[in-house]
Amino acid sequence: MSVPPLRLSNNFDSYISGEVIIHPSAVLAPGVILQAAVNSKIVIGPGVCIGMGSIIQADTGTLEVEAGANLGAGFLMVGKGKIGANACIGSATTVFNYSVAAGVVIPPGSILGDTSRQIDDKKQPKL
Amino acid sequence: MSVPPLRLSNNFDSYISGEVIIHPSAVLAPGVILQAAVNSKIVIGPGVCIGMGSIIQADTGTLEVEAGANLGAGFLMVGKGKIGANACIGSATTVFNYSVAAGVVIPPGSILGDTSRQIDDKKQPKL
Amino acid sequence: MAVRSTAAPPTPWSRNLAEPKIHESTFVHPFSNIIGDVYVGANVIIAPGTSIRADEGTPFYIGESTNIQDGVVIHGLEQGRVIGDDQNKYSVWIGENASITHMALIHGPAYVGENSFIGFRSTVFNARVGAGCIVMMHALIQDVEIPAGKYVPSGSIITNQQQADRLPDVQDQDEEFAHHVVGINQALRTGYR
Repeated sequence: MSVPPLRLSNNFDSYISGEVIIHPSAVLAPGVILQAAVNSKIVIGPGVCIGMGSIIQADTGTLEVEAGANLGAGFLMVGKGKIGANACIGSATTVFNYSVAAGVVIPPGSILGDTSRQIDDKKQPKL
Repeated sequence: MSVPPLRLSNNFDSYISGEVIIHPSAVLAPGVILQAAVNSKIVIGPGVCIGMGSIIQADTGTLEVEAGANLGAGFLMVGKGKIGANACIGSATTVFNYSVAAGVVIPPGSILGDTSRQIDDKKQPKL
Repeated sequence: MAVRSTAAPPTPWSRNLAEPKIHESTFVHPFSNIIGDVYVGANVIIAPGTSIRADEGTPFYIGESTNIQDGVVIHGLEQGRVIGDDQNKYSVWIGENASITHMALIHGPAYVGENSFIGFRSTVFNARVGAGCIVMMHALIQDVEIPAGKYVPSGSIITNQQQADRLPDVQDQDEEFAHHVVGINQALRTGYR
């Protein structure tokens, strides 16, 4: 698995649009983007820590990050779903229309909720 | 392992003392305490995210948190050591004179660097 | 909430760098960074958090109705060019009606054909991705030429031509999934216009 290197944003601002509710004790690193479409919302709970350059987009329904969850740098979440309390998500992970249970640990660079077609023979042959 | 519940600090100020170098793009949640003793220092790198109520104390030498690392709410680190780039540390974790490699994910409620005596039969008997 | 919110530092770029040419119908979100010799066609959407920097390899071409989602990075090496559909040389060519989804990295020399889809966090570097290809998530496409209409599953690492030639054709279900992903983004974009 390969993911592009995380880069430090040269834009330290965060960008938030739509109905996004962030608890005052949550913390957003630089370059975080939170976007909720019409008729959807994003809820960020107490003590949540959202890493540098993360992107969270809710399209339909509610996307919630529960108390104490820690989202590593370059986290991407699209669709709806929930990140359970105190879950810890490794950097450069992608979550697509999927939920993570409370307290769970996800390795860096993971893809969750990807239902696209897999091919058995996708590995590079040893040369 | 039982994790004490995170409690919301009623003091939202951060407290910083001694030689503490924080990159301008790093971000500290409310109630974070950073203390470096004489002859020691704390270095917080770019894009680092430090969760609510975390406490970091350097006593001898350098305690460094590298770029893009995420320290979950209620993180406690004492002594010297390094948290590697983009590492993701679950909430309520304790790190004592220990280093964490880059990109690693640590489950919430972990204890790292504890060299105290362990007892085999330390489980509480079922009543 | 604690948010770092200082003013962005000035982008370090040379004064003699060409200005981007952006069609008036195109939407460029202010929370994005686009510099140098970049041509952007009509009805393109450039989302927040994108970085399109033609400051080493140039020029870049982004075709009509293409969608550049949040967090995409487009950049090029100083050396190496691809031939665009207009037979000119480009560091990065992205054809019409393509979807470059969240956090993808298109690093020139690179060619992405019309109607193609590059999934979340995938990388295209020193490669050609033919028209109508679907590249899923977290894939790496490097040093190869992928024929038109091929499907690259999530997590693939395609770095030699034999692999590229063996890729399966796009099926209807793949197109549905890609449309679904792009559709989510469109739902958000409606607010922009």
